[in-house]
Parts: sequence; structure tokens; C-alpha cells
Amino acid sequence: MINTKVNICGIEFKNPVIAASGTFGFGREYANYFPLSKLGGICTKGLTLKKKEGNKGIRIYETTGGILNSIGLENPGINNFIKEELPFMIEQGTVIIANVGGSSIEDYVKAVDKLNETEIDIVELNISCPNIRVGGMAFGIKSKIAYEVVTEVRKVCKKPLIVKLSPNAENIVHVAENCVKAGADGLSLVNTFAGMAIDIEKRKPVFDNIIAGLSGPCIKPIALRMVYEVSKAVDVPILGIGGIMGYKDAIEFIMAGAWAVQIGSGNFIKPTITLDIIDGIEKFMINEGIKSLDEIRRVI
Amino acid sequence: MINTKVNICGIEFKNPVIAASGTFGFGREYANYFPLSKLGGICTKGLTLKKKEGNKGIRIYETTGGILNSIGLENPGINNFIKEELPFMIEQGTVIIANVGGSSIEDYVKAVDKLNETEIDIVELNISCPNIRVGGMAFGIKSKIAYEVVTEVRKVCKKPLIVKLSPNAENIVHVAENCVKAGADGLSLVNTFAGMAIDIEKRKPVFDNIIAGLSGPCIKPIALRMVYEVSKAVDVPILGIGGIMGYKDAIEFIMAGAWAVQIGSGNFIKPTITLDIIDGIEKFMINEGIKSLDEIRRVI
Amino acid sequence: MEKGYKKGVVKWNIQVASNIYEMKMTPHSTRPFQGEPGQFYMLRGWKGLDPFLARPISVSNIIDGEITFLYEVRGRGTDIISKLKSGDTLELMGPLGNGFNTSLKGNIALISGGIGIAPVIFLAKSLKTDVDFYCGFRDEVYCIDEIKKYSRNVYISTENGIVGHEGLITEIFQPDGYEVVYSCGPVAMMKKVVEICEGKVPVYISMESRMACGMGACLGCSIKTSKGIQRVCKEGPVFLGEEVFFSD
Amino acid sequence: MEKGYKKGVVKWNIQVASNIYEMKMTPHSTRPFQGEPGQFYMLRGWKGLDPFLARPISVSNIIDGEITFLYEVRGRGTDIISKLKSGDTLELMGPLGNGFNTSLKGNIALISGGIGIAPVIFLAKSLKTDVDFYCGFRDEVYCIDEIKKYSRNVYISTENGIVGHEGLITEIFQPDGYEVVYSCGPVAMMKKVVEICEGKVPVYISMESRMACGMGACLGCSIKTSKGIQRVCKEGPVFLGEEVFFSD
Ligand SMILES: Cc1cc2nc3c(=O)[nH]c(=O)nc-3n(C[C@H](O)[C@H](O)[C@H](O)COP(=O)(O)OP(=O)(O)OC[C@H]3O[C@@H](n4cnc5c(N)ncnc54)[C@H](O)[C@@H]3O)c2cc1C
Ligand SMILES: Cc1cc2nc3c(=O)[nH]c(=O)nc-3n(C[C@H](O)[C@H](O)[C@H](O)COP(=O)(O)OP(=O)(O)OC[C@H]3O[C@@H](n4cnc5c(N)ncnc54)[C@H](O)[C@@H]3O)c2cc1C
Ligand SMILES: Cc1cc2nc3c(=O)[nH]c(=O)nc-3n(C[C@H](O)[C@H](O)[C@H](O)COP(=O)(O)O)c2cc1C
Ligand SMILES: Cc1cc2nc3c(=O)[nH]c(=O)nc-3n(C[C@H](O)[C@H](O)[C@H](O)COP(=O)(O)O)c2cc1C
Ligand code: FES
Ligand code: FES
Repeated sequence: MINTKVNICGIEFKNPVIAASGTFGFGREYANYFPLSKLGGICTKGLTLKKKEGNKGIRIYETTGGILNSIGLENPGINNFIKEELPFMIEQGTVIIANVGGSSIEDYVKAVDKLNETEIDIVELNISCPNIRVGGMAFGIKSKIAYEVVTEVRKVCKKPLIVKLSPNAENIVHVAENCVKAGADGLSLVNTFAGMAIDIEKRKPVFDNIIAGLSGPCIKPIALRMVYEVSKAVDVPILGIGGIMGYKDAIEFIMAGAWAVQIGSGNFIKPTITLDIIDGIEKFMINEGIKSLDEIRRVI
Repeated sequence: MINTKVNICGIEFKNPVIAASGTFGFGREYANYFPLSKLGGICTKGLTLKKKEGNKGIRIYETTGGILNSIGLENPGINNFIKEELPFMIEQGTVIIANVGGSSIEDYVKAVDKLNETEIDIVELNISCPNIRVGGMAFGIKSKIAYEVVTEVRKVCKKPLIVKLSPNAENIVHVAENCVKAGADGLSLVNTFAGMAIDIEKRKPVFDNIIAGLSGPCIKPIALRMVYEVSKAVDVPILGIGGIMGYKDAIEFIMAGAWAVQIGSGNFIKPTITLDIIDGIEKFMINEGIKSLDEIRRVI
Repeated sequence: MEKGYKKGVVKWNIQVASNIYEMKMTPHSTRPFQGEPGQFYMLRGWKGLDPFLARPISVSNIIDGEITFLYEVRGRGTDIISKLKSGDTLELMGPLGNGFNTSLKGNIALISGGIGIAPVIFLAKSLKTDVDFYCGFRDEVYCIDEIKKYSRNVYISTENGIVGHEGLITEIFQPDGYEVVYSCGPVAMMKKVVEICEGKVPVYISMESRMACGMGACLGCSIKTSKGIQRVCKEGPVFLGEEVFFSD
Repeated sequence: MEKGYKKGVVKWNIQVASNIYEMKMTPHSTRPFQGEPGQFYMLRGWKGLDPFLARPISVSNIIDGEITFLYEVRGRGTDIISKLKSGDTLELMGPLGNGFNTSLKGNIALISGGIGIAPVIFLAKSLKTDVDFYCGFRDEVYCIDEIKKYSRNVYISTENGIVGHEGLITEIFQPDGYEVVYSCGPVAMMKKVVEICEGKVPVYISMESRMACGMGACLGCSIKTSKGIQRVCKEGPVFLGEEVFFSD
């Protein structure tokens, strides 16, 4: 018998396939397509202390093998989330990871504090959204700043704390090490790459913000390399993210060192892509005689 | 009348479309498909002081919207290049950019010195090949090391010196600024992104070197953003590179701040892709009433 | 197959004007296609991941479980779709979004601009009341015979004056006497329609926005309205005109 | 169109065994297809950039300017190609590389393994001398009738023993009496052939390698030989067996 279960930071996931933040809302829409209980877990849309309207102008732009997005963390705010969305999520029977964004340490701390008394399972601290900038610099770029945010959040956070890393980090391995030092129980990587596009007829950037976040299979080889490098450097569980479109990609991330994977843009290509991936992982395990993912994790 | 000419470091290019290093050999093969005189210029395959056999194992691996390569600078060495390849290139009637790689400052200096007395037009110093590593660290990652290499090379180099930047740099803007400070006459960016792939059946990395270089349209949004950022920071001419597959991409790079563009992986999709791009740029200029590319360069 | 995510088989795919195509599809399974006027499907007419995203296209007709799309070739996605042949299969997801209210009675004006006509034809057909159809085109008219079947009056404009009024359709539209106005077309046109009708007649418009998921999860298609941020794919694409904050 | 980069029109594309297809193409222009046994084309059977690279496929026959490819569906690229229908167009570049020398006389042995038979059939047809054809298959045989037309003797093996010798083709091949041996198939097989023939008969083998440009510019396909690094797409794909350093 194969076993796809993974235990991450003390939380049991029935399989290693998690819906990535911002691509799955709070699950409601996908619940029309399949029972969410089939998923390993769901990361919520990035939550901020206060409700946010998000960015103006074009928010989605297609590129080869991916998309640039400039959503800008549109979300109902932590309080509304807890009141309006969380009860629905709890009913679904899957692990709930609350993705928390912010534009100041104080906001992060307050937001995380509000989640302490809820039934969410894990906090995923998003220090890497390229669409929200603090003095021109996201929290996830410099090791020192990352260390500071995580240290402060750790002080209040009573839930397992996963920090979501930016591929735009100056040195993602250093950032990872610093986050762990500051108390992160796990790491997820990667968030989107800072990218851009220009409307040549208008002679203007496509996005009001100029820079937007690149995701999708186009980034997979780089994301996989980063997971590999980070997994060599730290000993906490890693959630691998970046362009996963099929079970083969998922297995690659696991072999590179991921405990579980998150599926982002893939959900837009087919709403049930996560089920295909879960299914593919199971079949692969059966064919290869793998009883538990522990056997292949970090195998390279 | 439109004018596609650009002057870069005192060298006149008849148009802004240049074949990128490593994707065009020394032009011989493409000369079977079109007259190379149509090109703005050609960057040679990366040349090292001594002949190199390149990497073992798989060298090319397809990804979504791109390729990972691990050629490992296979090349005949500077001396053979000068003797066997350069005469052919000179006959073609296009600008010749000699791309120089190396694994020590000494090698770079010696190689560049040998080119001084030849008829090549420009030296492009490749401090960014992810397939060749020096103590685990390419020259293009850290600003300080980049500064050192360029300073030493500048001392001997009598040709215009363009430095080719790595997108894997900790901070590409800092590296760019340091290269200029050290005497670079121009910059080209980007080289390939460090990426990887895993053979899940074999449970091994696809490449013997584990890490390989990602190129192709998948990287375009990131490369474009980097050109934009670097062009805001420095005042030397920039050659934009990364996933350019059509004239629209080329115009985007020019609007982001590039003087000219280099076409790499696109040559593999269609050997005459550079001609299509030149043609497209001309038509765009006519339709938009643009007389010289100066009018749109850095327009955003 | 799971709810809303389907395969369809191209029955025919014909050119109806220089850049305009009409494609009829049979469901691949026994489940009939469904959809109301104003609702749309996300279409993938290609294998592989290039283009990456599906394309939103409105339902232009449904008869006996077969669906018709009327579309303009604008870029790569629609170009590929226009080359599909009879018998080819296509992946599509829908129906999505909230369409026009088809139960209203009384005099109704429908105003379309260009390919915005696609959902409005279906709307004209579905409304069980008298409709006047105002349709603006740039330089070539199409689907006029179809429109005439369902409309009391048909008013046409072309920018080059080749058929009907020379100029914009909003130049010949008067709101008086209508219970409600429904419109789909370029944003500039719909904005004008909303202006003309302000304080006189309620206008419902079908908005466009770039979409990734098409089903309310990514917030890529959000627009600003007086009711707050709304998703074109979920709360829309049909909105009450006065509630939309037009950008630019 | 420029030299070597062409469009072709699918004449037919049929399945000849469970995973094996044969596709015949007419040139899109008036320029006939060309190529020698052992040469190949780079094929793009899809629009868009996914898959990104073209796929190398050997010339399996050329008659009256029309070309035939015999290919196995291995992954996405060949899968898409296998679904092309009569009338579809395809971009292809070639002929590329150096093929087998077809002017040799005397007794010649041809040894193929699996789909490696594709160029060898064309070779058998092109050689103007007596050939013995040794072809190994895994569990299903194909193209045997075609082979018989051009060969004095045909020896078959299948791994499951369903036709011919049960086991590998190299188990029933003896080099004695042949002037030259030509082989194409899995590397392990060709390595074995080279071993068997060592010091007795010269062996020419057709190598495979992952390719990007297919024309000698990227150095992606390089292999090590006793003559130095060689490009499979340019100096090859046919090499003198004893000169190749087999990896693994
Ligand atoms: C709800 C809705 C219903 C629509 N119904 C129809 C219809 O019935 N008939 C019809 O011809 N067109 C319709 N459109 C517009 C149609 O979706 C676009 O013309 C089409 O997506 C363009 O794709 P492309 O690949 O040809 O162009 P490209 O420019 O290559 O597209 C690139 C990307 O931009 C997006 N995009 C480009 N233009 C638009 C646009 N105007 N609106 C939204 N996204 C865009 C594409 O979806 C794609 O992601 C509708 C749009 C929406 C939002
Ligand atoms: C000179 C030459 C001639 C060939 N002739 C034939 C032929 O006549 N008939 C035939 O069926 N096959 C032939 N092949 C093998 C054929 O090219 C591969 O089976 C095919 O590229 C697989 O593509 P895919 O998309 O189906 O598989 P995928 O595994 O999806 O391919 C992924 C990538 O790997 C490359 N690749 C995968 N397998 C191989 C391989 N064995 N050799 C080289 N590249 C590979 C592909 O080109 C592509 O870039 C030949 C290969 C070479 C080098
Ligand atoms: C439309 C969109 C919105 C996103 N919003 C968030 C977010 O709110 N918080 C976050 O941490 N990541 C967000 N992401 C990043 C994804 O969770 C994921 O890290 C990234 O898309 C890479 O994975 P992918 O290639 O599978 O899409 C968003 C991505 C997309 C495409
Ligand atoms: C097969 C291959 C070989 C390359 N070899 C070199 C090289 O020798 N020197 C160099 O500076 N860049 C080399 N590059 C990088 C390209 O010149 C270019 O910077 C990169 O591919 C990005 O451009 P593209 O996306 O248009 O391919 C190589 C790229 C490829 C794909
Ligand atoms: S397109 Fe994703 S929310 Fe509307
Ligand atoms: S495939 Fe490029 S050199 Fe052979």
C-alpha cells in the first residue's frame, strides 16, 4: 500500500498537493468543480490586516508559458476572512494555510495575531509579493530584513509558521537560513519573479505598477533549482512552488527536497489539475514501488 | 526614410539585431540560410584561452517556452578562432563581437589580449556563464568580483568592451554599475538563468553539472525588467537579450532601454528568425512614423 | 467530465466577415451545452501551453444543446481557433458569469458595437418582448439577417458609411421610450451609452477584462464599481452601467 | 522559402504498429524534398512554442520529391505529429547531417533495433548491392514486407519471441563475410554491434542526441569520439563505430 501522507510542522496532509495562494481564492469557486477534501491543503489568497482593493489597470498579462500578474493583494482583510470565508473553508476537510501579506512589520504582527485564535492550521508569511513594495524593497530580498520580520512575527505566532520566499532575493539560500534562524518552522518557495511587459503601441508599461509577478511553467526550472539549493542548506520542511503543471513536475520538486508542492497558475489551465497531479503521484508511486514519499524526498 | 542604424561604442551596426553568443556558432551554418551581411552583428560562441571540450552528458533539455543548456563553453580556443573562424567572419560584412569566457582573471586577460590585434569589432566579456564555475561562484554574481575582472580586462583591452551580465547576480544593477565603473563601454544582458531538471525515473539530475542555463521566451519578462532597471542606472549602451522571438519583443527591449538586441534560442526555432525581426522592426517604424530608434529608446 | 469543464467537437467554423468567424460546437459527451445571453465560456483551441491562458468568448446562441460562438480574430488565440476544422475538439469551461436579465418586458433597446454583437444577438433572440437593435460596425456589417428575425427595428451604423448611418451608433440612439437598455461593445461606446441614458433609462453593459481563471478565483479581472471591487467573470460580465467606474 | 527551411503538406499519416506511424508529405512549394539515407529533418508539427524545439526524424523514404517519415510516439512532440491529418501543414528543416555511404559494393549487413529501422529501410532501398537485413524488435514487428523487397536475407528477432529469434538481434548476427555493417538502434545495441565487429568489419552507426538547432551551431548534440568532439547533427549522425566513445 502506498501512502501519500506527509507531516509538515506537526500537521498531517493527506497528500502533498496544496493549492497556492492567490490562485484558488478561498476555495469556493473550485468547490463547484471537485470536493476540496481531496486536496492536501489550501493556501488562502494573501490576507492583509485591512481590506485591500488591489492594483489599478491591467492585472493579468499572458507571456510564453506563464502569466504576469499585478493583483496587488486584493483581499477582504483578516477580520472579514475570519468571519466570512474561514467557516466555509473549515467545512471542506483539508488543511488550511492562511497566507499573510503586509507592508509593515507591525501589520504582519497584528494580522498573524488575529489568526492565533482561529482554526487555521498554518500561517504562510508572504514576504515576497512583488506587487507590494516597502520603500521600493520587498521584505524577502535582503536576508537581514527577512530575519527581522520573521523574528517579530514568530514572537506572536502560535501556529506553525511557514515563510514564503521570493525568487528575487539577492541570495535565496541566505534568506532561507535567516528565516529558519528567526524561527520559521518551514519554508515555501517560490513566489513570483519580478518581470515586466511593454505595450509598444502605447509606448507604456502594460502594468500601472510597471513591475509585475511572473508565474507558470516558464519559471519551473529556476524554481526547482532554488528548492534544491535551499533544501541543501536548511533542515525545515519545504513546500515547492513554481510552474507545476503535472505529477512529473511535482515529483521533481519532491526529489529536489520538497515535502509537498503548491499548484498556482496550473489551476487556471484546468480547474481540476490538482486532482490529476494527486492521481499521477499515486500512480508513479505504485509503478516505482515507492511506499512513502520519504523514500524519494531529497533523493538527489 | 527610416534608419535602423545604431552606433554602439563607436561601432556602427546597420540594424539593432545581433545573433547571441553560443546560438550562432561562428555564423558558418546560418550562412547557408541567408547572407549574414543582413545582420546588425554576430556574437561568437564563447571563446576561452584554451580549446575546451565542453560538458559531458546531456547538454540540451527542453522546458516550457525555453531550453536548459549545459554546453560548458565547448570552443576551439582563441588561437584557433583567430586562425580558422575569424577570416570567414570578416568576409561576411557584419559587426563581429568576440564573446570571451574564462575561469580565471588571468585567462580572461590573456584571451582578450590576443584579440587586440585582430579585426574583431567588440569584445563581449562573458562573466555570467552558469555552466562554468569558479569556486562555485560565477564572476557575475557579486559586484565586487565583477569589478575586479572588468578592471583587469580593461587594462589590456584595446577594443570596445561590453560586459555580459548574469541574471543570477545578487543585484544586477549593482553589478552593472560596478562594471561601468571598472571601465565597461557597454553592457549586454541577460545571460542564462541558473535552472535545473530532474529525471524522475533515474532519480538523478538531468545534467551531469546539476545546474544548467535557462534561455528562451520563458525568461523574457524577467530579462526585460532587468534591462529596464539597469538602463535607469547606467549611461552606457545596453544590448538587450532574453527570449526575443519577434519584432515586438525587440521593440519592448529597446523601449526599456536597449540600444540593440541579441537573439539566442530563437535561432533554433527558425534559422532566419533574425531576418523576420529586422523586417518587423522596419515595418513597425514605418507604421508608427519612427525615423530613428533613438526616438523610442528608453521611452518608458 | 467534471462540472463546467468540457470538451466540444467543432461542427462547423465559418468566416462571416473579413475578420469574423462563427463556430458551432456539439458537446463531446451527452451533456448539452448551456448558457444564458451574456454568459461566456473559456476556450482552449490548442494543445500545449502556448498560448497559456484560455480565451473568454460569449455564448452567441444555443440550440438543442449545441453552442455557437461569434468571434473576431484579434490575436494568436482567436487566430488558432479560427483555423479549427469540422471534427476538431476543443476544451472549454462554462457557462460562466452572470448574463443579462431576459425576463424583462416592455420596449428594450439593444446596442452593440463591433463584435460586441455576439452576446446581444443571443439576447435579442431570448427576450420575449419588443426590441430595437442598434448595431454599430466599423467598415463591414454582419449577422444583420439574423438580427432582423428577433428585432422590431434594426438601426445600423458604419464608420465608413457603407451601410446605414455614417458614424457611430451612439449618434443615432435616443433613450426615450425604452424601459431598459442593454449594451455590449467597446468601452468607449458603452461609456457613451451610459452617459446618454443617465437619469432616463437603466443601462446594463457587458464588460471586458483580461482573465486568467474565468471563475472568480484569481481576481485578475476585477474592476471598480460603486458597489466596490467586482469580478467581471463572476459578478459580471453584465453590470448596471451607472455603477461602473470607467478607467481611462 | 529559404534554403532548407520548408513547409510540407501531410499526404497521409497512418499507424503501422501500436506506437509506430508512417507519414508521407508533399512539399508545400514546388521544390521537391531531398535527402540521403541517414540524413534527417527537424520537424515542427504544431503552432506556437510549446513544445519549444523541433524534433529530429530520419528520412525513411523519398519518392518523386515526396518524403516519408517512420516514427515512434515517445513523448509530446511525436504524439502531436501522430495526430496530424491529411492536408495539415508542418514546418520542417532539412535534409541535415551526413548519412550512410550508399555507393559501397559487396555484402553488406544492416542491423536495426526498434524504430532505428526508419533510416535503414531507406538505406536498404538505396544500396545497389546485396544486403542482409537484421532487424530486432521488442514485441511487435513492422515494415517487414517493405524490407524484404530490398534485402537478400531478412533476419528478425523479438524480445518476446512472437516472430523470429526470441531475444536480441545481436545474438543472431555474425560479422563474417560482410564488407561493411550499417546500424541504427538503441545505443546499447549499437555498442554491442561495434564490439562484435571489432577488428573484423567496419561498422557505421547512426547516433542519437538531443538537439536544439539541428544544424551545427549550438553544440548541444556533441559527442566524444576518437577524432575529438563531434556534432551528431553535422559531422553525424552517421559515425564509424570504433571512433565513438559510448558514455554510460
Ligand atoms: C466576458 C467576455 C466575453 C467575450 N466575448 C467575446 C465574443 O463573444 N467574441 C469575441 O470575438 N470576443 C469576445 N471577447 C474578447 C475576447 O476574449 C478577446 O478578443 C480574446 O481573448 C483575444 O485573444 P487573442 O489571443 O486573439 O488576442 P491576444 O491579444 O493575443 O490575447 C492575449 C491575451 O489578452 C487577453 N485579451 C486580449 N484582448 C482582450 C479583450 N478585449 N478582453 C479580454 N481579454 C483580452 C486574451 O484573453 C489573452 O489572455 C470577450 C471577452 C470577455 C472578457
Ligand atoms: C538524427 C536523429 C534521427 C532520428 N530519427 C528518428 C526516426 O526516424 N524515427 C523516430 O521515431 N525517432 C527518431 N529519432 C528520435 C526522435 O527524435 C525522438 O524520439 C523524438 O525527438 C522524441 O520527441 P518527443 O517529443 O516525442 O519526446 P519527448 O521526450 O517529449 O522529447 C523531449 C525532448 O527530448 C528530445 N528527445 C527525446 N528523446 C530523444 C532521442 N531519443 N533522441 C534525441 N532527442 C530526443 C526531443 O527532441 C525533445 O527535445 C531520431 C533522433 C535523432 C537525433
Ligand atoms: C494571480 C496570482 C495571485 C497571486 N497571489 C498571491 C498571494 O496573494 N500571496 C502569495 O503568497 N502568492 C501569490 N501568488 C503566487 C503564487 O502563490 C505562486 O507562488 C506563484 O504563482 C508561483 O507558482 P505557479 O508557477 O504554480 O503559479 C499569486 C500568483 C498569481 C498567479
Ligand atoms: C546553447 C546555448 C549556448 C550558449 N553559449 C553562450 C556562450 O558561449 N557565451 C555566452 O555569453 N552566452 C551563451 N549563451 C547565452 C545566450 O547568448 C543568451 O544570453 C541567452 O540564451 C538568452 O537569450 P535567449 O533567451 O534569446 O536565448 C548560450 C545560450 C544557449 C541557448
Ligand atoms: S478571471 Fe480570475 S477572478 Fe475573474
Ligand atoms: S543540435 Fe545544435 S549543434 Fe547539433
